[in-house]
Amino acid sequence: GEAPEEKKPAEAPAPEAEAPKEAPKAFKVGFVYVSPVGDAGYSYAHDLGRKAVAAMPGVETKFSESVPEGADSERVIRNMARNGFNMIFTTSFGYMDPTIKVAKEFPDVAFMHCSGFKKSENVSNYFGRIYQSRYLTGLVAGAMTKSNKIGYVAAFPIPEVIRGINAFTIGVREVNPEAEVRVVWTKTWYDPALEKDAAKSLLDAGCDVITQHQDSPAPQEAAEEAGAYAIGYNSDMSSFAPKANLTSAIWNWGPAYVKTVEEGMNGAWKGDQSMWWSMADGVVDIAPFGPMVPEDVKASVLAKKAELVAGKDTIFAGPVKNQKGEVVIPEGTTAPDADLLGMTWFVEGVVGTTE
Amino acid sequence: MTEFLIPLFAATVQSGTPILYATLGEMMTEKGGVLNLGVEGIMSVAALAAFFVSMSTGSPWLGFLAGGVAGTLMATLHGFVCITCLGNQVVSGLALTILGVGLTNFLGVPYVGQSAPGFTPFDFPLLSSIPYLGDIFFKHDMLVYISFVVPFVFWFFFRRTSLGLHVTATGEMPAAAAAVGLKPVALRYFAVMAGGFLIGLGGAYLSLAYTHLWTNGLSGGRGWIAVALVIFAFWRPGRAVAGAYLFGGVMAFQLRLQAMGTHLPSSLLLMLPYALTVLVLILSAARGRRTDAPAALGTNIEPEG
Amino acid sequence: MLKIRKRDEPWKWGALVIFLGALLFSLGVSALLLAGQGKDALHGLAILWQGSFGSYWALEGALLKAIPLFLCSLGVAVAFRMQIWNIGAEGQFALGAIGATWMALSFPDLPGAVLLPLMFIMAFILGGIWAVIPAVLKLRLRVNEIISTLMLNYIAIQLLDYLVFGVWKDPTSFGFPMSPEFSAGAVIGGIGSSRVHWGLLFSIFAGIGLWALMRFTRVGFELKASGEGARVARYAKIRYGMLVMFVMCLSGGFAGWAGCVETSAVLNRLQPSLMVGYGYTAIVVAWLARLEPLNIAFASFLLAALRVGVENLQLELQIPAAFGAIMEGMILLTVLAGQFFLMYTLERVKRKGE
Amino acid sequence: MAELKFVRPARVRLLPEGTQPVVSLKGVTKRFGKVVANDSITLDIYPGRIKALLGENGAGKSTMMSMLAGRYRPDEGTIEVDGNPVRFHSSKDAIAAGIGMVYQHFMLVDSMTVAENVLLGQEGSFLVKPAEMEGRVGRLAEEYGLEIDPAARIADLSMGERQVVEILKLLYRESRILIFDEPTAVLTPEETNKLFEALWRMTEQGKSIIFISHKLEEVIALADEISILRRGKIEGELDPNAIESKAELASRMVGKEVLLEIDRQPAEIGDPVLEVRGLTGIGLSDVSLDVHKGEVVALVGVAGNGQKALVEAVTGLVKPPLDTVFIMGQPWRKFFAESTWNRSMCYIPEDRLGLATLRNQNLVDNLLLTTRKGYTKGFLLNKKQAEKDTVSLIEKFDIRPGRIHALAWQLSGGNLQKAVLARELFREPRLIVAEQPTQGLDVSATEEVWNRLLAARTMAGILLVTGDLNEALQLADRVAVIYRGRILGVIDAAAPNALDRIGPLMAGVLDDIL
Ligand SMILES: Nc1ncnc2c1ncn2[C@@H]1O[C@H](COP(=O)(O)OP(=O)(O)OP(=O)(O)O)[C@@H](O)[C@H]1O
Ligand SMILES: Nc1ncnc2c1ncn2[C@@H]1O[C@H](COP(=O)(O)OP(=O)(O)OP(=O)(O)O)[C@@H](O)[C@H]1O
Ligand SMILES: [Mg+2]
Ligand SMILES: [Mg+2]
Repeated sequence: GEAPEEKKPAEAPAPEAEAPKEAPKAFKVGFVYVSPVGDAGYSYAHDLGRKAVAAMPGVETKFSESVPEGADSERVIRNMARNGFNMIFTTSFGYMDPTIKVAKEFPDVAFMHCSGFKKSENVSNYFGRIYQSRYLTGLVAGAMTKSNKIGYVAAFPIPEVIRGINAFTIGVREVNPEAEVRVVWTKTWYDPALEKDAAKSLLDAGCDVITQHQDSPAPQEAAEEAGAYAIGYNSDMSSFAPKANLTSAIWNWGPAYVKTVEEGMNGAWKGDQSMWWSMADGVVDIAPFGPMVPEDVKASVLAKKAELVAGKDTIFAGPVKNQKGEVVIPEGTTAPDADLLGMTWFVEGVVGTTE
Repeated sequence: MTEFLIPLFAATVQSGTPILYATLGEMMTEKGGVLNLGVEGIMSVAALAAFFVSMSTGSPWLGFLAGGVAGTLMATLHGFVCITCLGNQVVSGLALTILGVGLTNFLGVPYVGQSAPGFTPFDFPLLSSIPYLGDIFFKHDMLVYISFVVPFVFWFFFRRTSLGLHVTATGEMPAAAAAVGLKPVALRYFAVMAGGFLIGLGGAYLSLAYTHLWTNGLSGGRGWIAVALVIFAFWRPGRAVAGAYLFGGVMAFQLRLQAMGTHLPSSLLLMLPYALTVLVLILSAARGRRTDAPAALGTNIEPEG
Repeated sequence: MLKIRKRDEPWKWGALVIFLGALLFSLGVSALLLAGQGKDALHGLAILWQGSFGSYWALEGALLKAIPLFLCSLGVAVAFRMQIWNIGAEGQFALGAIGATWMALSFPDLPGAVLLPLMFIMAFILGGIWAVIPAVLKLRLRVNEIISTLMLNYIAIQLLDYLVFGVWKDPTSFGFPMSPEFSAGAVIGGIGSSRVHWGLLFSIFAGIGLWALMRFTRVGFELKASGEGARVARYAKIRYGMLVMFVMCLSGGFAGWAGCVETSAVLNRLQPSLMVGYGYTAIVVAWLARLEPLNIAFASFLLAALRVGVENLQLELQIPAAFGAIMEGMILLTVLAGQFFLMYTLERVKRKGE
Repeated sequence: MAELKFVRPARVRLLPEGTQPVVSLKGVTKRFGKVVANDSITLDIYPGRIKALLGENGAGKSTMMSMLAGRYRPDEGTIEVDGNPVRFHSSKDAIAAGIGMVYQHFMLVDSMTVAENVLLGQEGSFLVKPAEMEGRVGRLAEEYGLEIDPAARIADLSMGERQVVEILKLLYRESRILIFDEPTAVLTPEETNKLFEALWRMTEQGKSIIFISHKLEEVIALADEISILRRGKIEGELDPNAIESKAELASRMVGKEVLLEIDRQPAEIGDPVLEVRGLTGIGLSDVSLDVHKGEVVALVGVAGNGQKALVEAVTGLVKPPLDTVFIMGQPWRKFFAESTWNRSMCYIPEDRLGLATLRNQNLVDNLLLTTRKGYTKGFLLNKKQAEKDTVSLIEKFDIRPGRIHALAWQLSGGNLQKAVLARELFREPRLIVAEQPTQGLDVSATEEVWNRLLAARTMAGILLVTGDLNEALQLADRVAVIYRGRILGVIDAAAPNALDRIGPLMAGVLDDIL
């Protein structure tokens, strides 16, 4: 609904036959979202990236929102490919198989799949190392907690979420080895009331900092009402809980999307790649700190951030122990990306189960 | 133990409240003989209407009312299709859910993330200082307190007012109501609209008290639970309270169990509220015999010559 | 003055006329909504048509989407015929998918000719069991089936989650919740070079089978008779309890088959995104089609086509996805309201002495 | 043969010259689609008198009265109350005009109490108090000498009690014109007598009564004037004093000669087809009863004394204790386990539309309901053959309308009963259990049903459960009287004092104890 009006020719795709005669054809980029863009969450963050792309000259963008993963997404993606889109971003994990399938039928179209692990001739996958932001927010949380209990309202027990919880916990324990992170799974991406309840249950259990992985700002609100602190996700959530919000782990897809589309336009785009963009690429970040965060905390977190921006990522550097206290990442090694991508265990300091 | 239980029960009351409003609303509708499966859609639209009015007028009370009115309007649509046009009640309700959720997502986009004045918890004078009970029941927002009264009003309405008797008669045997000069069609509209109002209040609770922010998908399946709980409650308000709190309580309980650090898989925990609802139903159905379903529930009134 | 009069016989072409009228009405309102959004309404409708029926691709997409809807609706309809309110097709669908996956993962090396039947059988059994539970609860403990089937839906989805997040998680999926990809023998292939798979043929046969069962067999008759109530059934010495179990099993089995077809032919593995609400939509389809198998085929295709068309509309005009839901809701409500004219007419009455 | 008599308190009152009618129908016509249910009816109702309305099934009696009661609106013609034309838009208007009706099928809300039903729509205030309502209704009942517990739920009441509730509804509304549509069809003789007394009391207070019944002796005993309706038209008004016999009344009603005497030749008695031996439990105590091929055994008693339980046990709806019921010589369990569709037992229940037939299905499906096993080949059902048989049964039993695709609910009561009978006799039963087989049927239909049942004796034994003693005496060889779950006596119907002995037994009075 809020999408800016696109340039007019977008309305009706010109039949292939007439195309060469007309003005240089725009480079068409399609985006497929799993939820409505209006949700201020995950898809919204991608759509901000799309808008940055739409502002490029000679580029035309379109999106489909609320596309269920599975069979429906396959049809939507294929429909885009058939309608002459040059590059298609499929932004949810469940689009992985459909993207690969459709890509096989349309070798001339460039596909970018987000958050999965498969790739092919004309499919590259990408994601952002949001865990870096999580780690930084963990540093903040660890410094701010007094009860040494921090609540994490978690969505689904998938590696992406687990990795975030682990990085966050590592951050917390780095500044506060006594603190623990309690996890409540809601098995939802978006159910504000339930997520608020989950946050409350954590607050009742004694947590005084709440963070979350869902799109809704409801947990922030719960923290605000309880006089506790909160750390947001996806975008800067401070407006929802001005007194509680310490900072947020945020996505910033614009720069990377613009760069990728540029590559696509000048023929430099390559398939079969895996990109895991980091803070150095500007894709992930943390939002400005709330006023309650002391200067020294800010300073030390920003120092860590500077390291990350410079490309120095030692978050999962050994020794890292699991919940049972067994060393999983030995001293002197850093977990390879493949391990991080498939992470299904919690680090020490997390209270909860990955099942 | 009380550290765990009191917040749990307090949370139970809160998460049970929207379900309670909706359950009573659906019960009101069904007492008049009309099945309304559109609760989910009505709640969504009402939540948006409540939010919008509260935001634009600055008055949460007006918002609350607007939620009820929006619920009434949606329910009236259902009434028109089923009562006047004799359409199938099941399909009409399902269609209403599709329409309602669609409308909400469509119209609500501009307000996502905005906040509106809502209701906040306060300690109810005197009562909140009762040990235990005060903490459980009397440290909530105004809408929760109102929800304590509604079941009594509901019960009183059906037992102690003539209009309540008329609605009951319409739900049981419209022909009998017509034979004594009542207007079953009008009474059914009344039940559907009044029920819609209550369901709408449940929706308003979500956007004005549960959260103060607008986001899509607020009803999150609670409408369906309400439909199920009416059957669970055997069409009696007392049992509706029990059902709504049971469901809300188990939901709150499993979240708390996780927060305490249990090792049970979350899938199994999330099954709990649903499994327990069936279990309690089995236990109570095995004992009681009367179910009190309105005899004419789901059947339309055919016009006579 | 106008008077409502019941028709002596239902209006013969009424259903069609009303359906078209309702469609026209809803399209009109949708066009207004589009215009309200600042879009070219007529162009929008053209795109909708194009996306629903206007091309081979569109028809193919609609057909594919109609298959699970059709099977689920058949299942729902057979239970509704007997006035057993099974609204648990969603859960039974999930159990069918689980059953199929179970076989596919247990015997990956079997050839398709053996494995696929196994999968279908297990899908039917598990879907059936999931539906027989409420039947038993209803018969033995008088638990209302609406509530038990509804609750079992939620439980089924959690069960599916539990499996794909746990024991069946693909070790190569980097921890993502999905089963390993099925072996070639467990996948229902496409018909020729098209994307329409053999599940279509299976559905057609299943539909014909059910239609024949309801129409030509004694069980079909007993089912219809029992639909008038358990008392009549007892009077006629129909074994009501057995029949309820049989019907629920059949009902759940069909939904289970839908789950099997969808997992095997479309996803090629079990994953949570399988659940998109076909079981609920099936209730609407079944009722709209008045529980008749042939009508169900049409209704599922039309609804699927509408949904596919709306996707096209959304992409071309960049309108919110919710627009489709609004259209669907409106069409359903107007069709329903129009049913009035199937059974009744308005006639002008002249009164003497007026 | 013994005839039932109603003791009439006063002679027929003559209508004083110049009395104005309270209600008049002037040229009233009502159509349902193509059916003309009422065809320019003109009729006057006078105060303080009982008018009986007679007519065959489907003649249009209920329709006419429903218009008076405001339920239907006339297509043509006018209704005048006290000489003023009125138009009723709903029952409310009719009630306001002082017209009240007790419908053929009671219009009571089962889940509500007597008081709530009586006061429904007349509570008087928005707030109601159950105790106060019950008090009001209790006083009203007392005033008219009617016995009822105002706090009882309708669902727990007998038919007679429900009738009382309906009457109280009218009395409470101070109706001047009370319409009773076949009020006695579901009543026992005792309850009927009570009803008549109440009706006479009401006329004494100046109320007008319209009384519809198919039982001619009741009409003769009760009415001050009689109107006959045939095919929607008023055929004539009769003076009850001038009526010589029931037969005359019947022939005026039907429009042709009616015998009213059924010719009951004794049939050859064969082997026992039903033996009940010391059945105890399910509400019965030590019930023993035999029915042989070729005989009719009537089971009579005031409703609610165990007839239902016995019938359900015999017909397989309820499981009786072991070794108490034998059908065609076989123990119950064995019989029902091996029971075939034909040459077996058949049951003609009281509830024709709800139990014996499929309300929304056509005649073919209704034939198949109990005969389906006879049309089964493998899994398949031979519908073609069933259709053929339906056609011939329709012809043989003269069931109207004569279309096989007519739905059960569209049939009139008499035709529906004929259809049930046709189907059940088609099964060539060896044992027939017939429950109130002529309830609500007009004289000619009743006669036909009786004849069919008697004819069936050549192949079967018949257990006839009835509340109508006249019917029992007309058909039965032996009459068993049931009281509080016990059979108090079995009386030979041909015995001269049969009727005098049955009455006391029904009330639980045993001769031999006396
Ligand atoms: N919110 C509530 N909390 C606690 N008790 C309640 C609540 N609402 C109603 N009740 C109690 O429940 C009773 C109503 O319950 P129920 O629905 O079983 O009544 P009923 O069956 O309609 O009436 P009756 O008991 O007369 O048959 C009331 O007596 C009231 O005291
Ligand atoms: N609601 C209706 N719709 C269509 N036809 C009707 C309706 N009610 C009655 N009829 C028809 O009108 C005619 C008169 O019916 P009515 O019920 O008045 O007869 P009746 O004299 O009361 O018969 P009975 O003695 O069997 O009660 C019948 O042919 C009947 O089939
Ligand atoms: Mg009670
Ligand atoms: Mg009648």
